[in-house]
Amino acid sequence: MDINKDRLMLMLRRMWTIRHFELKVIEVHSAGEFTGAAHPYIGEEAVAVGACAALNDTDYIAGNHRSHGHPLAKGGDVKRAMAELYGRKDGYCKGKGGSMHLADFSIGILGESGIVASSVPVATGAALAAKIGGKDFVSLVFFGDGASNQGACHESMNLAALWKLPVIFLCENNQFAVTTSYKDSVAVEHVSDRASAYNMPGVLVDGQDAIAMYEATTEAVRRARSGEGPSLIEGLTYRFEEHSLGLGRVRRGEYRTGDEIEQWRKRDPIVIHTDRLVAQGIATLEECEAVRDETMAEVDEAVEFARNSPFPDESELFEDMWATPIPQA
Amino acid sequence: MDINKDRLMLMLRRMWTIRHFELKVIEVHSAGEFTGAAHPYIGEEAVAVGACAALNDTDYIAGNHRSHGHPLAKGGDVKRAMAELYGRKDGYCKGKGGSMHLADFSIGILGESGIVASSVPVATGAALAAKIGGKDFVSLVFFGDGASNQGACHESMNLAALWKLPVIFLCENNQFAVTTSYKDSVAVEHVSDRASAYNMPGVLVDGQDAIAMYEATTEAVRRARSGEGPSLIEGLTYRFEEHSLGLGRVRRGEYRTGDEIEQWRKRDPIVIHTDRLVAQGIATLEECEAVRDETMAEVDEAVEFARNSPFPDESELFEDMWATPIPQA
Amino acid sequence: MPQTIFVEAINQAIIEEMRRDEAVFIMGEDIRRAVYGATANLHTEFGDNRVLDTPLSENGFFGAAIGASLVGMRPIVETLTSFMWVAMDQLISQAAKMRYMFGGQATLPVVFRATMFYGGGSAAHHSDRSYPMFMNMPGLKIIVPSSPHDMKGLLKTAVRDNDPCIIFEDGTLMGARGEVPDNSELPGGELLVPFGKANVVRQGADCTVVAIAGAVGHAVAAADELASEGISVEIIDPRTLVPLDKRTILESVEKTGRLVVVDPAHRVCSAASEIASIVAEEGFWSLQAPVVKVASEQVHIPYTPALEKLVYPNKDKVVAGIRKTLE
Amino acid sequence: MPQTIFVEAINQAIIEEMRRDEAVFIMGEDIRRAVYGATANLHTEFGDNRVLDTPLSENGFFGAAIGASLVGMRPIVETLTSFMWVAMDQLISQAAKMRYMFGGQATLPVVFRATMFYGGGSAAHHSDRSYPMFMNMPGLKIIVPSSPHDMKGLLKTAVRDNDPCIIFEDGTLMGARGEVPDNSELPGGELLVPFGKANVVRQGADCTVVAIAGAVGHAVAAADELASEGISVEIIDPRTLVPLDKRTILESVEKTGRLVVVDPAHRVCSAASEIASIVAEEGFWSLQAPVVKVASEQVHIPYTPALEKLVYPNKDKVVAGIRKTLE
Ligand SMILES: Cc1ncc(C[n+]2csc(CCOP(=O)(O)OP(=O)(O)O)c2C)c(N)n1
Ligand SMILES: Cc1ncc(C[n+]2csc(CCOP(=O)(O)OP(=O)(O)O)c2C)c(N)n1
Ligand SMILES: [Mg+2]
Ligand SMILES: [Mg+2]
Repeated sequence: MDINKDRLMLMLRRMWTIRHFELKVIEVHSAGEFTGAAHPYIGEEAVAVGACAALNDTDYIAGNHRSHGHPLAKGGDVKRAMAELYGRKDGYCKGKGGSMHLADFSIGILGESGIVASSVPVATGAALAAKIGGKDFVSLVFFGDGASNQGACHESMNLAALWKLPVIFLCENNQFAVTTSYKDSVAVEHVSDRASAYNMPGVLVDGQDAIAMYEATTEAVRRARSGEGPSLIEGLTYRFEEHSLGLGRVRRGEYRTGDEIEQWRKRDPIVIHTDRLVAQGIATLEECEAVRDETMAEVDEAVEFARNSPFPDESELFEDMWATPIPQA
Repeated sequence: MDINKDRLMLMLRRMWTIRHFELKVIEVHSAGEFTGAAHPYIGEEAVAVGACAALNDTDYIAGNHRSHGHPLAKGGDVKRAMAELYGRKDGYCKGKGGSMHLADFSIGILGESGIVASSVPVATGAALAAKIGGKDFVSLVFFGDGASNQGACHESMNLAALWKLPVIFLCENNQFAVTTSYKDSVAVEHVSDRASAYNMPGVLVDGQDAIAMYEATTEAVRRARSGEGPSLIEGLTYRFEEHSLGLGRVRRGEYRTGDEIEQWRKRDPIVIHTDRLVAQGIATLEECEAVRDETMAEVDEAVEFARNSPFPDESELFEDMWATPIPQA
Repeated sequence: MPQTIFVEAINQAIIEEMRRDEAVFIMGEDIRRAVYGATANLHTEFGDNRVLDTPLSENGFFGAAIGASLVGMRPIVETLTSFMWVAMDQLISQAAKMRYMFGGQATLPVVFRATMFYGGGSAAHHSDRSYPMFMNMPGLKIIVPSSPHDMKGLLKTAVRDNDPCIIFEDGTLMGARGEVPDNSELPGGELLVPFGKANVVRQGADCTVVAIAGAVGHAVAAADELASEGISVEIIDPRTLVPLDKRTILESVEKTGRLVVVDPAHRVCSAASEIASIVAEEGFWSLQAPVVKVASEQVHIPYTPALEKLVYPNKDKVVAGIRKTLE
Repeated sequence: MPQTIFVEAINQAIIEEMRRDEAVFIMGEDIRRAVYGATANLHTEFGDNRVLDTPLSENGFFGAAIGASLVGMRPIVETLTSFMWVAMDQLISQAAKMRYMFGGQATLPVVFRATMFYGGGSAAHHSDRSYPMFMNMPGLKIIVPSSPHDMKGLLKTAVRDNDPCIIFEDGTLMGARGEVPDNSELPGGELLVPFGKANVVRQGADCTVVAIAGAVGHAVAAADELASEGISVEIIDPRTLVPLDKRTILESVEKTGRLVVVDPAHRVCSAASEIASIVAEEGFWSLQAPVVKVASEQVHIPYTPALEKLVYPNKDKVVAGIRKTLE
């Protein structure tokens, strides 16, 4: 494993950041500090963190409704992300986007999409720009097992393969779309099997293993940068929490057995990563715990920051509609 | 080859009917007897005729813009089809649909769609009705190599495979979408390779050979009726004429070499079928020529019928909008 | 009469129609577990064949519903307005156009139930109120219930109608209570609300307010407020936008001479624009004051409650609109 | 001034903009061989990287254009209005909403050139005039050129505009000739027509006719006919519907007291409905007669010429409309 310690520790840090962020969101959302849907990423941290660790700041990502893990994994600002969930002026989108639409164009986060699979063509387009513009950035898009059944995925994968675009299609297969098992929505055994329909490589990766995700993505990035075209990566993972905050109606037991959930919780990506770092003598348990504590403090600060950030002023309602202003009639 | 003579002769008859129909359409269209786009099926007759020969009248088909061959192959009425192209009252759609929208619901022709791939979900739905309604009809949909890149195909094939619907996806790969080679639009070698992405059988068939098409479709129909689910059949064929009447601007030589066209013209599906019938002593050349002449006469009559059919009355403009009439405000 | 919650009225209508007619079935995402509530208990009663959980492939399964309707079934599809964009191919090119295009051969008794979630921090991707766009396209019947009573009665009528219907279910009403008669109390033994027949929610003399879906409540609140000042407001709920009951609206304006249209959709090319233009064309001589449109601002739906609340029609905007016509 | 054909004006605009700015590229179906004419010679001059033939995957490649525009490119997409249905996901959820949703971070300088083929027997699937539906959705600039001059000038402006633009190119005008100045004759050395500035095609005193795209010609023909009777018609071409130059329309109605709106789109929730409603709301006191909408009948486009010709606005319908306002 030729990954230097800094990167391995950064991966741990980002997984903890996401974990604390989500735990805090569950807490303050249920306390009614803000409303609207929010989709926890807990249990899936290794997927986005491993993948983004293989990217540069100048590379692009786009995501979906399960939207907090992706930007934080790419190095997004915890304060601005939290402030956005609170609908405040200092939020990433000035409060206009909310949980499902975090974005930070300054570091290549092209935004999360509430409409499933809808950001797949967009990310493919960023890769097209790299190709025809002769730039060497790549583009990576996160989508779910459920989303893989949208026509947008088919069209984008075909286009990217035809034109050898530097894009990575990263399917987060957490095995359910709300209450629907991927076995009832994907007609083939694995989403990654579909890569053969576009003759691009498709790999199935343990989504609880950040390093495995990092290595698979690194290879896909290499292909992309060297002009060999797109890749499809399926990170097999599991959502530890419910589909969305505020969907209490869907009781867990009804579509996932408590037993299955427990089995998967045993494969906590943060524990797996930490154990490995310690076992291989790369880091001490103390170092790892320090990361856990620091990131928790960071998230607490972010909540304070968000709470103290003002709501946007009513005068801002019509701002950000147009880049080229229109004459006021 | 255990196909009885009647069926083999019927296949010959239908191929000739389509051939004469299209030749006549080219003639009268260029003479300005009617306007609008029309997409000749010449060269591809064996695909629809072979496929439909494997269906019953109670089975359903749906098609696309290359729209004359499918209904005629399913046994559609030559007179009413021609009258529709002429925009007359006796046309299949009372003149409201025209060339691209022939339909005859009374014999399972659910209609041709001008928007490519748009009838694929519809045909899948007819198969769904068979399944949940406990009926034993099957549904077959024709679409092109170009259309196979539409999301609608992906979504429908996945749905049909998941639910084991009695539908046959029949891709008419005539190797071009207008001027675009399928090699520049389909990222995999053959459209039929994509069947593996839905784990359904996918077969590549010689689309110039009506009997091969018949046999492949017969097997797909068997699977469908016995509840084994959908199949994807790719009929490899070639369009002998231009994409559409009235697209003169697209000069043939620009995207297909005259040589390639000549090579394919040598594989005329009617000649191939006739030669085989004669060689195997199933029919005499005279019998076959009689079929050719009878169908030519039939098409000539159809043109007369169409010419003598009245245009719809202006009072019919708003008819056929609603099945349940709306109160006139 | 018993008080019924809007979402329960939907559920009652579906159950009654599925019991009545074997050809009726329902499909959508996660409906067996009734994620959005309206499909509760259906799977238990009607089973796998008539209650279908679909993959996330709206264009595919909307089209499948359309195709099934062509050959004798009567599908009900559950979705959200915001998920219809990915399925416009099937909604427009097939559902809306097929019958006419085929000279009347196609009959499509398919119902799309599209919930409009707005007003609760759902942001731009999940807050569409898109019925005006569908009104522009011939061939679709557009239904906009404003109460549990109409929701149940219009949905049952839609299931029996032989044309494609889209019912825009106003998310702001999902929890609303209202009187829905027991079938036993009804002459025909069931609740059917006809299409194309507006409901005069309240009679009045000074100003006509045409209000759509969730906006009817704002109109009533505004009318109550103004009543104390002796201003008498007539409130009309079209109930269906296609077909639209023009006559009732024109007759009311003839009486009041004033018109305010309240529409939760974006104001440009809205249902309010259409209704205002109809009156400007066919009821002009009745008008004694400018028509007023009270619709959503022409901006996307912001997530933050600080801004979202500014976007939609509300009681105060309706009051101001009515006053404007009385200046 | 040289006479130029509409489709050549498109071609000129694209070539000039692609020469001016390396970031501009064009994609679409069969554009290298210019199946629809407007992209003639582009491939030869600009090569594979800037002239892309796409597979039949409109949602996919529209989205690719949108994504490319986010990161510095300026794509032009060629399509037909009728092929936009399959791509509504990307047009609505991404192109229209992205900038606002992300608090202004996204900039999308992408142009969709959508030809409206109608009037020539294309039938229901190929005859859409769908701009009113896009007007209802905030975030898209809607351009409706009525002459080769405006087509060229508006397209060049659109390519330089930093927001998503849809240009609805009226197929009935494709072969039309009109004066397009040589760049040498122009002060700035090129032809740029601004957005949001209506063109007063003709001044008049008795009735204001607002006409859209191909309908401008019908308005001019009608005005000519009525001129002989001493009826003086003012014709206004909005040129862009978003942004819409309300002021010019309202000022004209203030002068004439009468309004006819001529719109090739289906009449319900049409641009004509919107403009009529604006005048009924903001110009009411200027109106001396009912507003008249002359739009396409609310029916699908029939193939047969015997019926299709009845659907659209034409000179006679405009004349009748103007007379109605003068009764
Ligand atoms: C086009 C569309 N259809 C439906 C929805 C509603 N919806 C939001 S998330 C979701 C499940 C998505 O499942 P998956 O893609 O596996 O992602 P996950 O939630 O499991 O991370 C659904 C159905 C949507 N947002 N967009
Ligand atoms: C959604 C959509 N996009 C584009 C078109 C325009 N168009 C009509 S036919 C055609 C080519 C179709 O190619 P293919 O599917 O291979 O069928 P073929 O014409 O070769 O039989 C195109 C691009 C259309 N009708 N619908
Ligand atoms: Mg999932
Ligand atoms: Mg083809």
